[in-house]
Amino acid sequence: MSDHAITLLDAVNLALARALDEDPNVVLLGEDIGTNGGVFRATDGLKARFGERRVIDTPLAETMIAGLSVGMATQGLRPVAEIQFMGFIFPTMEHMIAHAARMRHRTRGRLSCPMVLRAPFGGGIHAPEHHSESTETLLAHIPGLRVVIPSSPARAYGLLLAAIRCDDPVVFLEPKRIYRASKTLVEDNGEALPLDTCFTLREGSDITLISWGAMISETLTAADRLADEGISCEVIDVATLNPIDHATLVASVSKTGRCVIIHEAPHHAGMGAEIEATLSEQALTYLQAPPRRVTGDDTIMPYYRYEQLYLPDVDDILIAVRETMEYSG
Amino acid sequence: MSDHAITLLDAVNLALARALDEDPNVVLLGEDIGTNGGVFRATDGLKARFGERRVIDTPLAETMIAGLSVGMATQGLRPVAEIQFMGFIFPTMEHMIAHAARMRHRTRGRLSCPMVLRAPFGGGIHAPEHHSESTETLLAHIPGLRVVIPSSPARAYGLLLAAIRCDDPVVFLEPKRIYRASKTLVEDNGEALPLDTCFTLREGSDITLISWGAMISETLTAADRLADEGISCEVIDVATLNPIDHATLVASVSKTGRCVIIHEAPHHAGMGAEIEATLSEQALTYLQAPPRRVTGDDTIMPYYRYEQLYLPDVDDILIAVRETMEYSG
Amino acid sequence: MHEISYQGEIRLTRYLDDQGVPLGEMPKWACGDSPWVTYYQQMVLARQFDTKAISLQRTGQMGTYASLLGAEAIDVVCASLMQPDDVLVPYYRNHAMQMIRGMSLTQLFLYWGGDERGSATPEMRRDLPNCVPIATQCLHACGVATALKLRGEHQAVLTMIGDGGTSKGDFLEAINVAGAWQLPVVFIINNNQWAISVPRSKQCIAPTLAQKALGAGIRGEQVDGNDAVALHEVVGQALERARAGKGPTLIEALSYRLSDHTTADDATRYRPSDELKAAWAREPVARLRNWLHSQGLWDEAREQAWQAETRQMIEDAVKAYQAIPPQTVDELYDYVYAECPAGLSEQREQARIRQQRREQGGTDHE
Amino acid sequence: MHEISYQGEIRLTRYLDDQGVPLGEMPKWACGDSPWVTYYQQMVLARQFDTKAISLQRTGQMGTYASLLGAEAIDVVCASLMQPDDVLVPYYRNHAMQMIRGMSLTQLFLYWGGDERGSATPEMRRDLPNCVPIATQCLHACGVATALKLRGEHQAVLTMIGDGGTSKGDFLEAINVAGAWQLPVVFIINNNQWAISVPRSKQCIAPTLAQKALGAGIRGEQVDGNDAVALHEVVGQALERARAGKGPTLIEALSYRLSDHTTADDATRYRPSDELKAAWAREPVARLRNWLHSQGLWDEAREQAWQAETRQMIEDAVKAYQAIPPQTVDELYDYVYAECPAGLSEQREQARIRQQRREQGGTDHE
Ligand SMILES: Cc1ncc(C[n+]2csc(CCOP(=O)(O)OP(=O)(O)O)c2C)c(N)n1
Ligand SMILES: Cc1ncc(C[n+]2csc(CCOP(=O)(O)OP(=O)(O)O)c2C)c(N)n1
Ligand SMILES: [Mg+2]
Ligand SMILES: [Mg+2]
Repeated sequence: MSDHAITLLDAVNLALARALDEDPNVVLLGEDIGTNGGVFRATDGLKARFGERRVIDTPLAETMIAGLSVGMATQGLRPVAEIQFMGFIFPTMEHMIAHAARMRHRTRGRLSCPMVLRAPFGGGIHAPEHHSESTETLLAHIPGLRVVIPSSPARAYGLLLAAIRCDDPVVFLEPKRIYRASKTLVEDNGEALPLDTCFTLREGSDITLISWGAMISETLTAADRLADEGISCEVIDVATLNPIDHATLVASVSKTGRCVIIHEAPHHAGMGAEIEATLSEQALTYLQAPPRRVTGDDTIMPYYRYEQLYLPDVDDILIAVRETMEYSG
Repeated sequence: MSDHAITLLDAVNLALARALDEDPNVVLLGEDIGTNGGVFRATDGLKARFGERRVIDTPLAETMIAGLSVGMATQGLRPVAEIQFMGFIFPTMEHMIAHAARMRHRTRGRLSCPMVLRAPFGGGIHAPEHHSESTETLLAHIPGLRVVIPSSPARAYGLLLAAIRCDDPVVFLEPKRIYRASKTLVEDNGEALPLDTCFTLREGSDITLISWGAMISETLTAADRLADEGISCEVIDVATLNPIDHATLVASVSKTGRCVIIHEAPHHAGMGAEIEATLSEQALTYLQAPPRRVTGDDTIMPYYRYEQLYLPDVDDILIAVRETMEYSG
Repeated sequence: MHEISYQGEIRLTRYLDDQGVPLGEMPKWACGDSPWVTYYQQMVLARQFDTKAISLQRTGQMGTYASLLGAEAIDVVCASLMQPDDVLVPYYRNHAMQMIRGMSLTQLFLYWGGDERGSATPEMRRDLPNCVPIATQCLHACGVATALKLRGEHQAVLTMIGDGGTSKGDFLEAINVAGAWQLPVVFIINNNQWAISVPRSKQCIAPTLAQKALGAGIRGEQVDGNDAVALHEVVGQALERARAGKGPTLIEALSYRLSDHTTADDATRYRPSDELKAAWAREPVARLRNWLHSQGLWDEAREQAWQAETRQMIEDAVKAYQAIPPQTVDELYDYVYAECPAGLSEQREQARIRQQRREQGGTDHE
Repeated sequence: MHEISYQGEIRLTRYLDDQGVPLGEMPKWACGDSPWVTYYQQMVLARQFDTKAISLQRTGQMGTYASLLGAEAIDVVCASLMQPDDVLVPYYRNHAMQMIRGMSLTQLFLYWGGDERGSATPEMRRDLPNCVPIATQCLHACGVATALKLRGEHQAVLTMIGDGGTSKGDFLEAINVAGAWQLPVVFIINNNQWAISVPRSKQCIAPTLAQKALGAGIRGEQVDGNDAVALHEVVGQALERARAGKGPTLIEALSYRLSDHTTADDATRYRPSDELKAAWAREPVARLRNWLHSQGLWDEAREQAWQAETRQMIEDAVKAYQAIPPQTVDELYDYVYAECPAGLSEQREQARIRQQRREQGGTDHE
């Protein structure tokens, strides 16, 4: 029972341990997750504690990891698979899209696929090429999958428990830039968080800032700075990209009349577009200014020496908010 | 030199033949594209005419098809690979995203990847499961790839030639529901169409209908019916989903003040969202009604007996347009 | 300086020649009528089902269908040797296996009639539904086998794949992990010599497909897939090894696709007709019948009776299939997630309205 | 009835024992100083480069780096046997190959310093850039080889992969198509016994990785990857076969990863220290030096001189690397497409403005 201050990474570890402990059907698998505890140490100590039948090092093949998980899940196990970096998630897509997402539907509920595919994602840690991408939209577009992204230790704990207990396949993306960014108190009470609700992190009246994952940090910092300037920001962590809780977002923007959406992934056809589109459909008359997206550009994620040129920062948010506040038809 | 009326499928065949003829670096590869001429006959007769070194039947492995194409393209060939159905495109994604899309960027132009990945897509032909999906958004979100979709024989011919001659990797998606839907005159004049421009198929003043691929048929039919009702529709075929020609779309909607976007792919985080989002950013003050999306629902594409329950139809467009026209604040 | 660090070999098993004449003295276990007569009856049923399915497709009563013509022995022997609590992970050409595993003929028609409910019934137990994306089923089979192994259960998993499918990474990754983890799984390659229009020789230069097992370090062998007796021995031993925790086996069953690839295909475009003719002379049903005849275990009267009986079963199944009312529009939404999310519920509501509108003749009649 | 339908074997080649003492009479082609002295010199250079790269990383002057410690012989022999117009399709641990193929040390530092220009220079000819996604390079190599073959050119393609990578479908699909199409490609497995923390034994139950070639129907063999003489023979023959149109070869080079996986890894978490110690006793650089010494082809004086010379080369390269000005923000946009599309040009414009803002200290100073 841990209730000391822990990092997001610790919280992932804690939730995995809790899940392994409470349900014998939970099995972890992935590359280097055993003795090594994962390249980020998300599974540190779990093999020692739960044994190599519950915490399984696989051969090096992501298609295989996904395909095995699908097969295991049909037989009532709850596999939690780790993909070492989101940049290596693509070989899993046929299994995630053609099988995991459809097992329940294709068999009209005879079988299901309660698996979790975990992967660290995003830039900012000076990693080699292919280790810093954000492609959450590719998975969020797929009916039958859930896509969940935590942005704090407590939400990592509660959402990961929810994902593992969920009877649907869940892609759980961990913002590695904030894996160790800060420590907060997390009670290991086994309580899951809902998978269908945005988290309103701060209430405000002038503008709604919508984000998820690591960019929540910059968003909150920007909100602080803007408060000093007299701009009251409502900050919402979307957290579940599919299915998404549009109601909370629409209600907030209907109230504030303005919004900026912040994400690291490329702009074009990213998740920000879905949110803006829904706002324009459902809150058009409330919009006092065009909605804005602060996102990565439609270019390749640079090698690490230049990744700051790609990543949105606090200033980008400040500027977008100020311009939105100053907008007049 | 053919200038008789041909189908979209014939036009694909014609463009492939033209490309093989004019450039010895063009090579076709894929499953069953040789003697069999492809399961839809898109490559019919090409092996006989150009030989088995130019029209190559591969072993059955999509990852391999994509990976081979990347390697071939780096050495100056222009591989045109066929994926038999878009439902089987997922194994290509690691190569398309991590390699094809980046070869030029990663090598700062030393190498490039001028390949085309062709695949028939969409529902409506009573095909078995996994043969009717529309996942164009997954590819359109990737910087470095081009995604091109024709909606008529002439555009199939001109856009496919452009795709093959283009120095970037292009995903060319063929709307198989209209492969043989109608015949029109196509002159085999070797003229490519631009890859950066929407096609305005019909000018109008009341509302803009935006679509691509097979749904262009329903959209044009709806526009006809609406004309009878006195509603003047501008109809735009987006054709190039990435990079997209937002300027034409924004200009049109700024003029008409209303829009409906029609696509077969699921609603959530589909390409319709990107277009609506951009319109709300750039044409907000012109919007006289909320933009609308007429799309597939966020469910699994049904098996063929029920696919009509999934596919948007003319009535869906009519209703959306009428409601949009009737909208008042 | 050179030394040999590894040697491996592949064995081929056959008992009956092309006409069903024993190639030598038959082993003791092959004597008597069991299981051969039952095998034969199932194979006839499978072939009749196939004929009917094709005719339903041709007359617009069913969608694209993948014929199993020529694979009757493989399917029937494999499924018959499985125990109820073994798990089948089929590909799209395993109708006879599914039949024997408990799926009714009606369900089979339903699936091929483009209806998800065809994969829904409890008779299918924990068996997986048909797998259409090539080779992916092999990894699912390994996942199922992992589940069994982790739970300490002693069942086997059996999965099948075509010759073409052996070129795809999923299959190769699957046999590798099956070896690494010594999983209780039996992989059957239905080497019917063609992957749609691509001949076996273009998939792989190796003389056998079974030798892919050597690369994965698992047991691999070839068997005459038109010879029910040989199949019985080879598949039976593999299933027993799997159940006994002795690891996986890869079996290449040599057969021939006597039909088009599916009803959407036209094999005359690419396949020499003499090759097809030669293959008919080796086909599994007549071969087994000849052997049974020669042993006095089957005769023309029994043949006639059984043909009539199966015909009736199939007619009944077709009627039952045709009587099944269509799915409601709700069923398109209710199984996407364990619980229907808010946004999808709204879409379902709209879909219901749309469906009513369509039934009433569309928007113009509003 | 059983018959053997296939037999295959794998051969292991070694000439020098762990200490560099010939295991028997050396073949004629091994006599003399060429190419052995050059090989040795390159191996020393590679090791010095490696040491410097790690120290640059440790002092924050370079990013995560994958050490080649222990793979010097494999890299140096392979690259040296390639002709300029052969094509190299490297993975992420082939710095010495790239060096010999023409990349300057400065460029290598640039790449590992997180700068795309490290893959940009004309000295790299048509060689592919480093491949990070495991095993994908094997398919690219087959694509390159297909291009050569279609054009009737007689070069070879060489690609390398780790032991772990042999479990991934891309590798297995690649060796299969290389066989089916008889491509002029040589696959080298750098079997350094570990894939990060996963030991070779957990990847595959087969006793050799070379036998994966048997599954694909291509030639496969093992070679002592710490023995430059054995490598010279085996790799040289494979390259010649490829150039002569005699098809692909898979070579498993047995080595040991003497370093952590990368500078981001800590192998003491998972690897027994005695295993590492034992591996040092077999390492390739000392082994070749001992053999050269024993033949009088190398001595302490030459050693000292060469060590000093390489140290200087590397210091110069580091200085040149550090003097390279950063990329402009434009370079993030200019190579995504052959021509920058309209939307991206706008983003580039905004990025320029942002960059100016940042250089001026951010938004608060506006
Ligand atoms: C991943 C994937 N690619 C392509 C297809 C289309 N396709 C269906 S069956 C088939 C040929 C399969 O041949 P083989 O593996 O020999 O099995 P057979 O049908 O002959 O039993 C192809 C290419 C598919 N279903 N899945
Ligand atoms: C597709 C993919 N999955 C995972 C990784 C992360 N990763 C990088 S190196 C490595 C281990 C590779 O081991 P091996 O193939 O033996 O090569 P070695 O590094 O030992 O030379 C892993 C898992 C990756 N780069 N690509
Ligand atoms: Mg076949
Ligand atoms: Mg290794």
